[in-house]
Amino acid sequence: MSTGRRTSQAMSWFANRARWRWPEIALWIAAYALVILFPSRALLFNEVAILALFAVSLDIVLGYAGIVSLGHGAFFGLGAYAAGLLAKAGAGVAPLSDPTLGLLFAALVCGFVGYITSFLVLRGADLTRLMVTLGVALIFAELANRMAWLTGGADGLQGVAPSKILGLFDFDLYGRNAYLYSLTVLFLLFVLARKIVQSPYGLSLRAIKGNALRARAIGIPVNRRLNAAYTLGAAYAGVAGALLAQTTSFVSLDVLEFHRSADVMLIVIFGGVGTLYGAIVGAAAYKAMYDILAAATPQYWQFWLGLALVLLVLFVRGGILGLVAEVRRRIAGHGK
Amino acid sequence: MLTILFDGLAYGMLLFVLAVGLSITLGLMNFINLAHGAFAMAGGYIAVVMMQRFGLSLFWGLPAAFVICAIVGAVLERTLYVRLYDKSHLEQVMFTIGLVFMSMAAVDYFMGASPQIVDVPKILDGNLELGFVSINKYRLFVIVFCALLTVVLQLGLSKTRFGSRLRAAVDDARVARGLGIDVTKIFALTFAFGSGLAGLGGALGAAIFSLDPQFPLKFMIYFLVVIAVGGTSTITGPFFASILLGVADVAGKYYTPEIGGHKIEIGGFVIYTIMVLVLIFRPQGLFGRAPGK
Amino acid sequence: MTAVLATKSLVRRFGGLTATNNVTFSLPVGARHALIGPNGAGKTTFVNLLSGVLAPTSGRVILDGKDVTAWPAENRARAGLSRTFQINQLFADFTPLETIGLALSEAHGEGAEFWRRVGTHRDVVDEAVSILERLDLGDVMEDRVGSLPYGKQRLLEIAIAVAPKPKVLLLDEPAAGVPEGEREQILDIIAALPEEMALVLIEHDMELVFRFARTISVLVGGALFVEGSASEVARDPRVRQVYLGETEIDHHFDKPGGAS
Amino acid sequence: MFDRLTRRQTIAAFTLAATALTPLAARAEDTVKIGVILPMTGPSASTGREIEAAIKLFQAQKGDKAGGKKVEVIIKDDTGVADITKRLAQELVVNDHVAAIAGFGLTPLALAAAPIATQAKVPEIVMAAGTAIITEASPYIVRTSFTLPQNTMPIAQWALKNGVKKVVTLVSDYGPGIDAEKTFVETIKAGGGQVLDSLRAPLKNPEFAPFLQKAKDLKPDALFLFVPSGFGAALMKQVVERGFAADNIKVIATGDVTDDEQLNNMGDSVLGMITSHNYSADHDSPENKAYVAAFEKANPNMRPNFMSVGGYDGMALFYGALDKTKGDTDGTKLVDAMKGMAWTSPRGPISIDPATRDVVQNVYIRKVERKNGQLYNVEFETVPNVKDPFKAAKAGK
Repeated sequence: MSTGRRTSQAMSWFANRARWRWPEIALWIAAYALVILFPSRALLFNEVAILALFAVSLDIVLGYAGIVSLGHGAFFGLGAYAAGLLAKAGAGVAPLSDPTLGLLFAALVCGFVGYITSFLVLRGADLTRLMVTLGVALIFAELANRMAWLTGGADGLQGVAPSKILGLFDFDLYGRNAYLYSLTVLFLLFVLARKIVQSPYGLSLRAIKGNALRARAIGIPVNRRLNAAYTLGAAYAGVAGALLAQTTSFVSLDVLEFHRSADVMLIVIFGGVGTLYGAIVGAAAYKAMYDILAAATPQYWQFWLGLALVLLVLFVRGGILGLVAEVRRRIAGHGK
Repeated sequence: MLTILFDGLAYGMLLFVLAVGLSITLGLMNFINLAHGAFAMAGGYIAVVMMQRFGLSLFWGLPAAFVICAIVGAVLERTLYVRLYDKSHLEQVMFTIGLVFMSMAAVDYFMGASPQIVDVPKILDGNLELGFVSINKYRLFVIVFCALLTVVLQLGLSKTRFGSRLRAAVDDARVARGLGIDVTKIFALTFAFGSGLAGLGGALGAAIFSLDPQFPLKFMIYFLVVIAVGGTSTITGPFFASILLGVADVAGKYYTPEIGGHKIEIGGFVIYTIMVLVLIFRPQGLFGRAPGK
Repeated sequence: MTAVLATKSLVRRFGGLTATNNVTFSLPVGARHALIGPNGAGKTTFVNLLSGVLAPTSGRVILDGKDVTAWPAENRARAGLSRTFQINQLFADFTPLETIGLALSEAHGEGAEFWRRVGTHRDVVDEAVSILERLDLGDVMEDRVGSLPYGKQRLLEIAIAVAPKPKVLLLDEPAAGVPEGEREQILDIIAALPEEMALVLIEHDMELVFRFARTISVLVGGALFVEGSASEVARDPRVRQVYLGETEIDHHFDKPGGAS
Repeated sequence: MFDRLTRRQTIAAFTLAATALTPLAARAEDTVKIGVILPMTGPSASTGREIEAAIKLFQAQKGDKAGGKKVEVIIKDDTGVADITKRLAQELVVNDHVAAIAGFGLTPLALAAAPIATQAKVPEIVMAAGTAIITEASPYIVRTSFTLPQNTMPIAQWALKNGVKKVVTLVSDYGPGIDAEKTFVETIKAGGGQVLDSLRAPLKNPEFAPFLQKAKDLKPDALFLFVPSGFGAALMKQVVERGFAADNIKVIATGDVTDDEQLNNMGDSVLGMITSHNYSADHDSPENKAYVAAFEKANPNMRPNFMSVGGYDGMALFYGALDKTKGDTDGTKLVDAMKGMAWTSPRGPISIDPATRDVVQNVYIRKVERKNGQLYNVEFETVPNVKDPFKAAKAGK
């Protein structure tokens, strides 16, 4: 084979890898269709969309940069407060209170704080990172509690009333516009994340996670790349938090609580690490499971959730997406 | 001042007994067992049941908590945990969190959601007045008991054959295997023992804190802090880390420095700040060894 | 001759053990140098000190006239120092194409570009493909690295180090573990590397050493024991002393000048 | 096969799926729903269980008809999270078409739901949360539980009357705790007393020892305590351990600390402790005797506490309002009907202040005593018809 032909072949191989596949397209169409199919559950879907964005943000940090974070909720909470405070400060002032500006503001604040803290986090191995992220998040939570004059403390931040989205769409009681808004933000940021993980930069992140020794040996500035990934993840988490603040027009201390960080980590592992879609599928499955279980047994739903986690680890590799891949392999095997 | 030190010491000692099993198993098998707190909770509830249903004092509850938790630990290790050693840390986290959820719901189902109290045995009730300081008898008991336990543990590790094998296995499991040490067996025994200690700690602690189904989650963070600060290669590391954190936590809540006339309540920050600082300057923990070649 | 890589009194201790003992060493442009020594002589430690995987206890490393002692591995790599590892260090989930593409984009300073897809620069892909073909990896360029046969993985280990066109290439036992039939291929590939690239080969296999090296350093107990041209070293009685009893080596010492 | 379907077929399939899966919008005209959002799991789960039991008891006793309509109760777990609470409230309103939302174990959760009540014009009946400001968050909020200032002021006044000059306060560091602290401190200062220090312990803190030690070291005449329902046992355990009695320090609290549900677990060491509160299971009235007997019969191993009466009276309020509107579920009419309503609850006579929509009730000073082998808060003084002092002070300005 001539080199020229092989180059073309290689280029189309790269192009093919990045192509949108039909299950992806179907997933997004289905996500938008949900609001028509089940209009009454729009509020739940809104929560799923926000959680999915939060999970995507952690997947960037955990699945691509390989940084085990048990304190990612810090950025979610920070974003929620940033957007909440901006909406409060700019209440009524048209451009200031626009939700999209709130998202941008949250992303900037969280990206900045994420960048600063990334230097602390990148020291040490898995357990150390786990604990530093956790410690930073707990300190944030305590700060928010102490700074009651700003955050409203334990009573929560009242009077967060973002104006119409882009001056056009109001947040209705049914949560339909809220869902469409969150979903659109999720979609746009997802497309961006998808693009980033398929870029040379994204490839270098995968390389660092795969083998940091080799990555350094070919000249990849490992820490700088990881700083950037952590910053990006923090900004994404901030946007997710901002969406929550805006669509519920309320921020309370529990946005910074430990369980947010733990839940989102479970969701990412649950869905499948380092796939981006795993984060989305995981968030949807987790919420759906919770919704069904909590309705069936409001007191003991945790038991069944725990059982699901245990079984998934015991019998499946790579979370839900791993399960899907396994099933597809089996089916393909039978077909032959 | 002395009382604060005393309280912190009791608190730290308790943390140590609760966390030491987790520290050893983590160092030995590189296995993250977040469900460790569930064993502590089980120990506490065993003491509660023995007291409420059978009228037995805490002196019976302590050994019972240890033995039952150790047995349960051994069974779970052989049947469930053993299948996870080759899985990633993330999967271990997910699995053990799953166990925590299940244990919490199960305790809620059998024992109810409201906090349970373990009564202190009569002779340990009340305070010892030493003139200049008054000391709570039960906390004194906790300190003495845990100190003895630590000495026994340390002796067991340094003087017995099992101890030297365990140390070798923690040092480098691969080399130890090469030397013909049955690491799997050592791990199973250590796991059972560590679970037993957690149960014991849970029963001891139940008489100071109250006990409810949230226990494993509430204390999980404390355990992890102890291990992160103390390192996983020794038992003295977690020991001093526990004492440090216990005293710092208590003192941080007692003292509220004033800055510019405003009281700054530092209680909620102290141990996390200590942990983050320690880890920034010594990522392997205050007492852990630097990862060398 | 200017030195492209040099060390000055390099020392590295692990606890009480001195793994590298006061090594002063210099490598000219285009060198074909072999680093030999008995097991435990500190060869790999020395390579790790050169490449920045380990930091020295004292002494200096000079790369292309710059003091790089305090530089991390990645900076040295970007300054033109490349290496292979004794045990393959590859990205198991990548394809060879991605692996080399990544090494090239990093070498071109495009590694941080996040706004475009991988594989859109035709010249880079073309370069990657030709490197892969040169190392006989063209047919497997779209396979998963982790599932390649060992020989192919070994070739990729060399390809990834060669791709950025380094000034200095450290080859840590490149043929280790490769079946007899495939060793020749590796040797040929090394022989065909550009003349201006300075090569350091760390090897046990004396046949390989004498076929390849023009100059040789012998490391014993972490210290530089003997240094010189291949034939000088081969004739040096002290070297024979160190290697006494290793018949295979004796055999080569009797027939010096095996280097091509 | 998918691409072989015609477009019309596809649309038909979707529509079918949509109709099949949309929750039945069966708005049977003769059914009225009330959505109750409670902490059923987590640290405040006992609150949720008490209220749930009380609601079930209420329906078992009074039937499920009010204002000529069938009343259906839907219970949801808030998981202690504000945004979940808000979503549940929103879903109850838009999907289940509830006539009222109720429950709310924690202040931030009650506040999170407030905008929904306002926007949808649906009454929000607060059955548990006790921060004073809650009722101001929406004109549709009506409270049947209590407010912290309401329960705290009488104990502060009692302390002043009983020779307490110097006090230290120790409260949980969140809304209700700070309310209690503020009220107690202000009342003591107004009465000429001295506040040596005000300590706040983190809500989720298992270790009270340092705070208690500090309180002890300050040597006050009395230590005032507040922790929410469910945390009292742990606190009292450590209080007893510190030995305040030996230093002649009176330990006083709101009744949240000596919560009826946990009181028996606390042991004899709390005997004689003085608290003030709106409800005791020992309250001496025929209504309460019947209530306690029926509650304990329906829920063995449980004793009704102040949370349960909040739930019980919440239901009474809803039934009463429905009767008044003759089954009209218009939110504004319901709230108007609730304003000024007065009835005799197991806790004694209570009413809804028409101006603030907050509960007006007797607050009792009680002492822990042993009765029939069990520990009870025995009432020995009554402060009648206490309004929330916080809002009363505002109105007075």
